[in-house]
Amino acid sequence: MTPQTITLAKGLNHGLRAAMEHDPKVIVMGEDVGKLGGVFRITDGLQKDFGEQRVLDTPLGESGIIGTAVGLALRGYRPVCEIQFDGFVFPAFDQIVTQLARFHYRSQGKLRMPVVVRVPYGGGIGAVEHHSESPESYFAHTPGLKVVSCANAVDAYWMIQQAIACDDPVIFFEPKRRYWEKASLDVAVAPPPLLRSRLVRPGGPAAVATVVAYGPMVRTVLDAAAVAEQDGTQLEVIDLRTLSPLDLAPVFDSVRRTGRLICVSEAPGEASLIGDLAARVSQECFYSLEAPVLRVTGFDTPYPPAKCEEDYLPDLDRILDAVDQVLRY
Amino acid sequence: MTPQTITLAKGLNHGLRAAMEHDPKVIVMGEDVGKLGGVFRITDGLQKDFGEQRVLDTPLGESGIIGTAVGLALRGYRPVCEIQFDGFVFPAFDQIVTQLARFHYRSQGKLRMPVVVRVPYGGGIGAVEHHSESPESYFAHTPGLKVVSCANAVDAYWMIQQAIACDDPVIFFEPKRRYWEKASLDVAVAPPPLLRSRLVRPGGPAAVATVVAYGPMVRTVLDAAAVAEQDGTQLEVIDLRTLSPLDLAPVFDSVRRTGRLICVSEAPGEASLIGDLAARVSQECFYSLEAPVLRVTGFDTPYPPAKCEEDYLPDLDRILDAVDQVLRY
Amino acid sequence: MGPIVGAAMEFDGPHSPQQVIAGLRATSEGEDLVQVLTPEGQRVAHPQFDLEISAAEIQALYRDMVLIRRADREANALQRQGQLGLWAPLLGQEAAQIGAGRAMAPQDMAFPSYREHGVAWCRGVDPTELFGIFRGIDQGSWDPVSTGFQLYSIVVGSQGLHATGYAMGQRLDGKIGNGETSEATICFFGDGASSQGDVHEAFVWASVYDAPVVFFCQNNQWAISASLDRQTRVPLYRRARGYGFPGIRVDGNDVLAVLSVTRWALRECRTGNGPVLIEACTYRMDAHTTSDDPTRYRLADELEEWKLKDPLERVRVHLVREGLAGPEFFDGLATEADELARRLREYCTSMPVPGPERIFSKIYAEPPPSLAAARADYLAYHASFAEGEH
Amino acid sequence: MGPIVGAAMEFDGPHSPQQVIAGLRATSEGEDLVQVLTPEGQRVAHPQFDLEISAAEIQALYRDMVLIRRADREANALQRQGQLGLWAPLLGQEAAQIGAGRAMAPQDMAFPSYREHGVAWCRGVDPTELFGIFRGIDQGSWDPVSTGFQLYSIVVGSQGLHATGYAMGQRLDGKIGNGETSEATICFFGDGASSQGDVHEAFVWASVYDAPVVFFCQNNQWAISASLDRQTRVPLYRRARGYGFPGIRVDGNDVLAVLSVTRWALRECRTGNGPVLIEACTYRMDAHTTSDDPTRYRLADELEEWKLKDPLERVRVHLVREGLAGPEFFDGLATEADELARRLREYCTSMPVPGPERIFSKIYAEPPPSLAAARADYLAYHASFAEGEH
Ligand SMILES: Cc1ncc(C[n+]2csc(CCOP(=O)(O)OP(=O)(O)O)c2C)c(N)n1
Ligand SMILES: Cc1ncc(C[n+]2csc(CCOP(=O)(O)OP(=O)(O)O)c2C)c(N)n1
Ligand SMILES: [Mg+2]
Ligand SMILES: [Mg+2]
Repeated sequence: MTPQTITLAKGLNHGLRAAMEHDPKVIVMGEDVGKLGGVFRITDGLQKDFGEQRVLDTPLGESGIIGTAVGLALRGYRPVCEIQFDGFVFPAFDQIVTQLARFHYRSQGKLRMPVVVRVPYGGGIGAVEHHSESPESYFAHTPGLKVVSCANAVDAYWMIQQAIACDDPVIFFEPKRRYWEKASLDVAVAPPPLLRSRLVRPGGPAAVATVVAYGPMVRTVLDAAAVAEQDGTQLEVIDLRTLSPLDLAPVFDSVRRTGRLICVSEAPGEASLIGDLAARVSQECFYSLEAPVLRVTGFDTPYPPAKCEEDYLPDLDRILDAVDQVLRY
Repeated sequence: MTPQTITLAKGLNHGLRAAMEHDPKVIVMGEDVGKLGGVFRITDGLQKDFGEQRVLDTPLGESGIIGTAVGLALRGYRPVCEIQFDGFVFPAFDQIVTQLARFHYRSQGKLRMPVVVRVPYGGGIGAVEHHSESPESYFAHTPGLKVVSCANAVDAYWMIQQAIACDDPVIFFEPKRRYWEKASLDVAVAPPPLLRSRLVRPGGPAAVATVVAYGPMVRTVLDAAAVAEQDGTQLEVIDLRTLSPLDLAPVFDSVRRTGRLICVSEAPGEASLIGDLAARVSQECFYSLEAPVLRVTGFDTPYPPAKCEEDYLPDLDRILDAVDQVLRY
Repeated sequence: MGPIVGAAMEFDGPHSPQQVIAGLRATSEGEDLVQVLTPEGQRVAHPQFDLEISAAEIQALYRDMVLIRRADREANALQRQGQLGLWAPLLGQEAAQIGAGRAMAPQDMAFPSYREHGVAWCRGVDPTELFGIFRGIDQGSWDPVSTGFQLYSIVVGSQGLHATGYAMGQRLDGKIGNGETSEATICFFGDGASSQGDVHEAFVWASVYDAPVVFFCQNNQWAISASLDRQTRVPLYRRARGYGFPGIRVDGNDVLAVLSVTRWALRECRTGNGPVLIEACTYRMDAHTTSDDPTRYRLADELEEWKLKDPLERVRVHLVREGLAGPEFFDGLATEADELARRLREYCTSMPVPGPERIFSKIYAEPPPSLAAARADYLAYHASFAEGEH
Repeated sequence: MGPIVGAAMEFDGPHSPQQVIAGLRATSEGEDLVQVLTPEGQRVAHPQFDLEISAAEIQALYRDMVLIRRADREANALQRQGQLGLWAPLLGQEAAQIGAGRAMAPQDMAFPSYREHGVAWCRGVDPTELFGIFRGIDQGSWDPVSTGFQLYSIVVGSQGLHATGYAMGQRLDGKIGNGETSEATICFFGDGASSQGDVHEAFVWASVYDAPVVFFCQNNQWAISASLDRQTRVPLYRRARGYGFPGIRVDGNDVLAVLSVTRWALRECRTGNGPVLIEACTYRMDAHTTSDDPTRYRLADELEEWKLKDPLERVRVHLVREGLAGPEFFDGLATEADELARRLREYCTSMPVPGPERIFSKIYAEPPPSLAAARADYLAYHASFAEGEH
């Protein structure tokens, strides 16, 4: 097959389709995922092709969605649940944190929870309250879950399939503002494993700083790196991909070479996974760091009204400003 | 009045009583808080003295407790909600994170949410699943909330009153394994403000490392510091008291003197508030740190069965081991 | 299968999903629906909910509905023109909202979801005050205290508990059982919301604490693309009985019936007999929001059917046929509606853009110093662009 | 106030909290309660739930109840002796649990809360297998798949949705409507749990997906210190009707009635007529758990009253009076109970203590390397003590 150029949304859609074709136990469930194909059309056409028994339009209740998915998993199914928007994952928080994350441990391996919870997340789409949240740290702080985020169409296609194939619960964060960004997908090229970070922009020997990001911010960081290069500054960029557990080996490796690290995330920085990451790098690369690890994040404030989001979200300027800062050390 | 020796549990009980006497709008609500006085007897005697209109035994549902408290706050009340155990705060997570934390911002100051959510937390009491959790980081990661934890009877008495007097929502973490530890309370001595960390063991010029802890771990750290002193190692100990926002000035100050920091917390370290703290100190004290910031935390695993909790919980040995490690740099 | 008989059992069928769906369809017009004005504009008697009402009062209700429909259509158009980021249309639900809103006394409190523009209107919240949310400049700009109309609530079902808590407070304050000066609360939510755990807990708390709250469910037949059978097998008003309080079903497109039933329900609450559940059967005639495309999930036929039950048209016909209003009334109203639309359009294009300081504004009643520091840092950084530092 | 009359309203009072509480008390013995064996040991006829049952079968049910009560008392004593960290007594609820457990077919699945020791017994889960949880060495050691009995669920109400999802799976698998080989699910929860949002969502999902699940509510009158009126105004079985499925109330201290009603309910589910709600009225005769002190919140009188309705005694009287069992049966059973108690005591004191590696065990089906590293680090640290490094 020749490579196709597809959007991140279509990458997910094709990935879901492939997973459903591959395994009849895979079912899709959530609000409006059937006829409508989801508010973002990620499940477009799936109910038509796989039927109402495999693509379930559920009642309106997130706890109900996750709680019944747990039951279906106990029955041998592999549910893929859609949470319509990031801000609506909280009614399901109890079922995710105290149940989904715990069954395997509670039963000491006798039960498995191959459940994927898809969460379109992040801001930048001009939405009303509760539609632009970045709740990934809540889940990264929860043992028993795996938490990942794709940043481009190719990863979207593969990672959703890998998440579904995984016998553990995976919280799958989708950068909704990137749904319509395109990439060339060649299905003949094997993907890296799910729980791996990736160096997406090697800086070579000239690299003076490492920048780590995930999900929606990867694009922003790559753009910043391109601008920095024009100014003669080489940055090395790592896409985390897995948010819990973190895969830090590539980060340590890069920081040992560049001596500087900037971590970028939309979410508030306080008690965040980015804070933990910065702490671990500060510890692990103590003698290599030539400057403190800087973080460029959302503020420790509620996500603001849409007309303020440009100011809220880390952007090219704030990232380049942080680059300037670390280089001043 | 002469100082009294009281337990942490009684400190809370007296503090609640004082707050209820002081302001008729203060009401107490939760499961079993009335006749029973709460499973830990923190609200003992309050219903008897203030009546069923001010101490409400609620139906069994944490979302209902917090959601109706929000409504009562809109009506001018100051509800103090008890969550029976840490592990049962999750059904209320949506109401806390998307509602309680947001009303003030949403209304741009037109509405206030003077609600206190009391959460007995942490392990070490030999309990069954869901009764030994340390969920504080979830709340510290949530803008709009204030998160505090008391570590002794005196703070318990004052902090609960300060939290109730505060016009913002406060998540109040109570170290349940310390409920029965005593201290001498002199009500004539004015307390520090609510949102302040405190140097609870100054190390003097000989101090070689700073140790930061909060809630149940403060006692453990103080014990460790006493042992270390016998071995000739002076430690400086800070009780965070406020978990969000963090009050780091005393920490920076101490670390600039000692050059070393160890952070101690029962909770899993991944994406935790302690990670963020370590990152911020690593950044702020970059040139003062003679060793990387080390963290002694619970593991990134579900809280284990009670017979394993001694191995799970940070203890004297693990703290002293970390002291040895930082001193080796 | 008919009802199951058994001394100890409560069940009135039907059982199979097919029957159930048929049952639902049937009951949206069935006998158990309170109606006092037919779709054809005919007044009909009702044993309990008859309503004495003057021509002027009917005119006023009609005026409310015409104006709020016009505001709604204008807002929808403004969204299409890029002036609003989003709009959640109320089209078709005017009678449910105006009837309920006008049943409220000044001292009552309403807890809306995100579509209650008609109730807002009745509470004196100008449509322009709703625009901030949909333009993305605020999250609700009106004063909930002086209007007795809380801010919109977007997390579906969450407001049920707030309303219940507020009503518990009304009772604690001794504000019920004092005749017409008593207070009550009314909570608006949708058919979809009925499935949320929070709505159940609201029913439990309200019944256990005898809270003076009317749960007003606008069953507009859809929750985005989910038809009613995704939420229930049987009509929603029947839920109430399982908690020991009355549930009642009203033709939500009959503004007189809604007014009468809601007045009764609020009065029940005022006298201490709360809570009460009202299911107002209506129809969402437009998309869920301007982002939605209903052609993907429902047939045009359905809309055509509901057009015959339009909430405005039946009142117009009634006013004309009974000679309760003449052309000057209708002409005047048309002018007033045009004027309103013009005012909204103008306002919308002149709305202020918040600056970066808005991000840090009023997060806490007692803001911690760390926040002030973050604010100062960011504003300095921001200003450095203006100064051309970057 | 009597029932409110109105064509469009569903409500059967009573209204004031006083009346409500009186109502609740009254209905726990009222006409609507299915009973086929009185507290005095008399068989009574029932139009729908009569049960043909042999002497041997009654003996077997009695044996189950005697043995599980003995196990329960022994466990309680073991807790007092420090051998268990906690125990949640089932005393008084034997009939509800044995009746329901014995109604299940081998292919059915049970979702318990934390007190279903009697159901566990019926599913072949030995009491010793429950001890791990209460001694703090595991979180449920039995095999949920081979026993058809899921692990205990401590977060109140959470298991309702798991049961519903599992039952949805049974339907998706085509396992209903095939006669006696069909499958069904049964979910146990308490009166307190009925207030949780998750239980409501379970009712919604189960009814919308026609899930073959029996919701079995053991109303033991208390949720720790909260009496039933903290959760509801009216009997809980009435909730079901509001979702369009049958709700039925059974004397939970009458093992025959529970067996009969639960069999019927499971059969309804097997044939595709699920879900069904059963409220079994019973009484928690002991403390909530060994940590609880019920004297703080309830009067001794209440217990005395319920002792007259003891679930075991009525069967014993029946067996004796009707000559269905002789002294050798009762003597044999007493010996068997003693033997069981001895075995439990012995087992308890010989239970293994988990090592530190247990902390890291089986968190993921596919454990990430970081976890293995953390485990290795900690075990090395731990071993260093043994080696006297510290
Ligand atoms: C907790 C939550 N989940 C999902 C959504 C997304 N959402 C917004 S409106 C809606 C449907 C609501 O339906 P209904 O309650 O019938 O109200 P209607 O929109 O018809 O007025 C959904 C699913 C939300 N806002 N909140
Ligand atoms: C979500 C949650 N909240 C609180 C608790 C603490 N708790 C344990 S049992 C219980 C009462 C349960 O009552 P009920 O459902 O009637 O069951 P019973 O104990 O009477 O069998 C409570 C409040 C819990 N386990 N889970
Ligand atoms: Mg609707
Ligand atoms: Mg109970």
